[in-house]
Amino acid sequence: MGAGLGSHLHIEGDSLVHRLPAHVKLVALVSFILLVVALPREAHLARVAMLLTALAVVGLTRVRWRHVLARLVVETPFVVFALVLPFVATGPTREVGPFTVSHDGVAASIVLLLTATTSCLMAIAFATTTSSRDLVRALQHLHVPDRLVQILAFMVRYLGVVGSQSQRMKVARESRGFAPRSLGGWPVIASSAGALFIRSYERGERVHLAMMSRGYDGRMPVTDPLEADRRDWARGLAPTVLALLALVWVHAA
Amino acid sequence: MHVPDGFLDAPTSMATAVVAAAGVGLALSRARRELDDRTAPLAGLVAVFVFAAQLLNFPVGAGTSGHLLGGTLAAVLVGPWTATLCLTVVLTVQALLFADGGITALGTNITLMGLVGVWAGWAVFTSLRRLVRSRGLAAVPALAGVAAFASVPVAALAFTLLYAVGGRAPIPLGELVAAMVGWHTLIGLGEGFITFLAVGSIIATRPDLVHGARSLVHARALEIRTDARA
Amino acid sequence: MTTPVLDVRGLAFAYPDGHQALFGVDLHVHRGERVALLGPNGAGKTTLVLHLNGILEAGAGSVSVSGMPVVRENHLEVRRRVGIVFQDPDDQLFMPTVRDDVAFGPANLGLRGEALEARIAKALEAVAMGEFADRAPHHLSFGQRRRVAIASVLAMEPEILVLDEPSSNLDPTSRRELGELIQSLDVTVLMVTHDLPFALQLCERSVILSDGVVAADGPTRAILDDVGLLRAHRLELPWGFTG
Amino acid sequence: MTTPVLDVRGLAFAYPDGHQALFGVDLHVHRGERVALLGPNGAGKTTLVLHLNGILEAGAGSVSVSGMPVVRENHLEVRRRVGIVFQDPDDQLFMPTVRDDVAFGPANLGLRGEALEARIAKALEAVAMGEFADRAPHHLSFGQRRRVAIASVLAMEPEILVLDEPSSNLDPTSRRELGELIQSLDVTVLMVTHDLPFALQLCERSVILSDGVVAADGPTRAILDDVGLLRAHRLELPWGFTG
Repeated sequence: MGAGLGSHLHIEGDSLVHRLPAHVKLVALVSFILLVVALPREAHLARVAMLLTALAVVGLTRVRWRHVLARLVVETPFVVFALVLPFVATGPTREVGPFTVSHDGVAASIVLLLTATTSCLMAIAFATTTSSRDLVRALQHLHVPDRLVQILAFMVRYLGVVGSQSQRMKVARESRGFAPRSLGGWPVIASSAGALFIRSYERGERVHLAMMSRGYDGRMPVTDPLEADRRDWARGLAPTVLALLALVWVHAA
Repeated sequence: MHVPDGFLDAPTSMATAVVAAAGVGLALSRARRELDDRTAPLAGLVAVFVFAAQLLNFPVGAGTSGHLLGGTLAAVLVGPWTATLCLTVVLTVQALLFADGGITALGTNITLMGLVGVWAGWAVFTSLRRLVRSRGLAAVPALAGVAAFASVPVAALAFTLLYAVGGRAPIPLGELVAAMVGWHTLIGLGEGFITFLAVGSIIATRPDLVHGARSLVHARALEIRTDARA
Repeated sequence: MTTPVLDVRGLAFAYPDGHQALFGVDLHVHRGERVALLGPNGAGKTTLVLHLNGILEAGAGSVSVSGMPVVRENHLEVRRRVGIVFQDPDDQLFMPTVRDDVAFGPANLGLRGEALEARIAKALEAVAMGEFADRAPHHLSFGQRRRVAIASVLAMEPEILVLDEPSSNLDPTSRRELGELIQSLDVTVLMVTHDLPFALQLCERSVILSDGVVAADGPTRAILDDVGLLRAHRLELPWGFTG
Repeated sequence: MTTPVLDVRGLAFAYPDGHQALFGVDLHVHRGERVALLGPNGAGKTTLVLHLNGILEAGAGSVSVSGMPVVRENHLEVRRRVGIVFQDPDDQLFMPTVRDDVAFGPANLGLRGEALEARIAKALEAVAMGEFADRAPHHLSFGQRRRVAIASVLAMEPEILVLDEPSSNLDPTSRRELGELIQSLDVTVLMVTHDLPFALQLCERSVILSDGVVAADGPTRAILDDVGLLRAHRLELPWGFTG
């Protein structure tokens, strides 16, 4: 049967980006995007430069572009919003061909498209090169509250298990002639959701029993801490430095 | 409703991040009371459930379909604090592993869905329960449904307010409110109905798993048998 | 010769991730037969089963049910004719009561009112679970849930009943009772299993699926006696079995 | 007589919902024994197992492990001494890699560094899964996952290994290999099962738990030969078994 949810997010590889320690990547990702978001509104050129930086990082991962494009689909609703924005925003207007568009709307639209795409690309570069195990270790390393890290670890671990359960339930429904085409299907969907909740909850209880049986006391043991040297940090933070330079340059200009 | 990076300006993103951090911090200490030391595995699996439930598409008509947001559903099932944690983790995973929702917008998304969505639904649910004064289980699914319905336009309203404060382009606010709240009232109908049915189906089988319906269970004296056949 | 109930020809299939599970499967099941589909884990048994009612679409080759090709236009009718009972009854039972679960299939076929009630009663009767109609499936024992899962498929009055690992996880008495139940049903059966004694007890004919192709097809007794054949496909009779 | 590894006396227990599952259980297991705990579904087997390491607290009676009473203050030590392998490996393997899962128990006991690595290597070696250390559990077959689950418990070097339905859902070859694995381990074993041939093959002694009390305790062969006893507790040897 299919591999279930979440298993194609991380793609094995041995690129420069793959080899960077996960906490370095996470710090780099967040700091880079913070700086990009902090760029002033008119700094379109700097934004294009940041988009190119993100594209370069994605290129370095050596992940196939087809895969990256498929993942970019999540951005669609906001691309639509960005395309509508020039027509609904207020303020001074100007003529572009047959259309009357808002000056501010066009600017905001460009900002949104460039920023969201840059950030999506960087996040994809992170997600495809970082295993869920390393993500959990990185969050642990960066002192995110332990309980939150644990919840996230369980979620990532059981996404596939519960996902394939949900998938098997769907197959079993369809095998008995169910096709979700109308409002009449709602009670069936809701009953399935209810059954899925009960199964998820009961699994949670069993997992907890199994953990207690092996001496779990509410804290996750750290057995394999992450390590990074200066070179890792230098490589990882290169895009962040570029973003910082862009920000300084824009303000100086 | 997942806000991407660059949608709101930096100060607004920062402010919502602070709000989210405070809310999640509080939830971390309070969730223990709802699930004791089982918090981590159970909340993790409830987070998986919320994620999976968001994948269950239900037909809305005219060829389109909607999906659950799940904030109120989670609050009624596992309690609002745990629900906040679950939504926080779901949104974090979506941002970091699925590039769905921005990373600097994570605070905004947690505030909108994990705090406003969950707590608006929970507040409506508890006040309705007090109003109805029902002690039985029968009313719980309906109250949960109404609460889930109400939570969606409330979250949409909060979204509009944030946009008014930190949006990058001026949009006539009245029209934005009307469009967002109007559209989300429709989505809320679906959310409410599915929540009503889902909570109902869980109460029919395992009422003890519904946090919003905890009822007293009586302890009995143990019996000792000396024979295999009672 | 009559039209086979199940006619699989040259069926090949690869999952979207590129993993090919079936490499040209031929399988014919005639009315009234009980056939065991044997094979080790990962042999493609479940993949094959999901082709029988069009959940998966053949990459090459074809599947027909009583002469009707399994293609999208025929899905509803094919799914009525081929009743699949999945391995884990919890995947199949999701309604608040046993009655609702058994009603689900026939209701999807459009049955209502008395006709529906009659179907439910008959199906629950067949698996001896009539008195449990108003119980929640969740509160039944595992063996009872499996019986209800079978009833939920029988209620569609299928021409062929496909059972995926029906004896798994059952305690010995439930397993025997299930065997008696399957023998009592007046329906063509295809049973996927690695419980070889169970196959021998219930099915006159067995097919070994291995690495996505049919590796053997013949009387169950002859197949189980061929130790070399079994071993070549990671199959073996359990210790102490001399049936 | 030496102190038994496992000493259960007059154990009774009711769940918070009022359902009473155990009604006074007495059970003693000595070092080096392999004991099968038999009984139909719902007999209270799993409830009993959860008392052995203090997951559930006795309502009446007591449990001791090598003389140490199972009470809250001793939980960590008791959980080291009693290693429970649950039925569904997916409940037990919750970490992202096989290595992390096997490390989890010993790490909770405070092991780090080389001592931890050595434990992991030894446990994976014992179940012949050494080469899979860096794999994700969900990429393994069901039989492999069960072996890893056993390794994750062996890594705590328990004094008694408790296996809940170890042969369930395994194909015949995996089942035989698991039997050989259990026989190769140098550890006291309590095996909960309804697979009677498996019990006969691996355990010299069997205990029947039925309706929350011990209904029989003796040599496995003698118990399995007593058809009346088996039948009274919904147990029976499978068709064709003459081991």
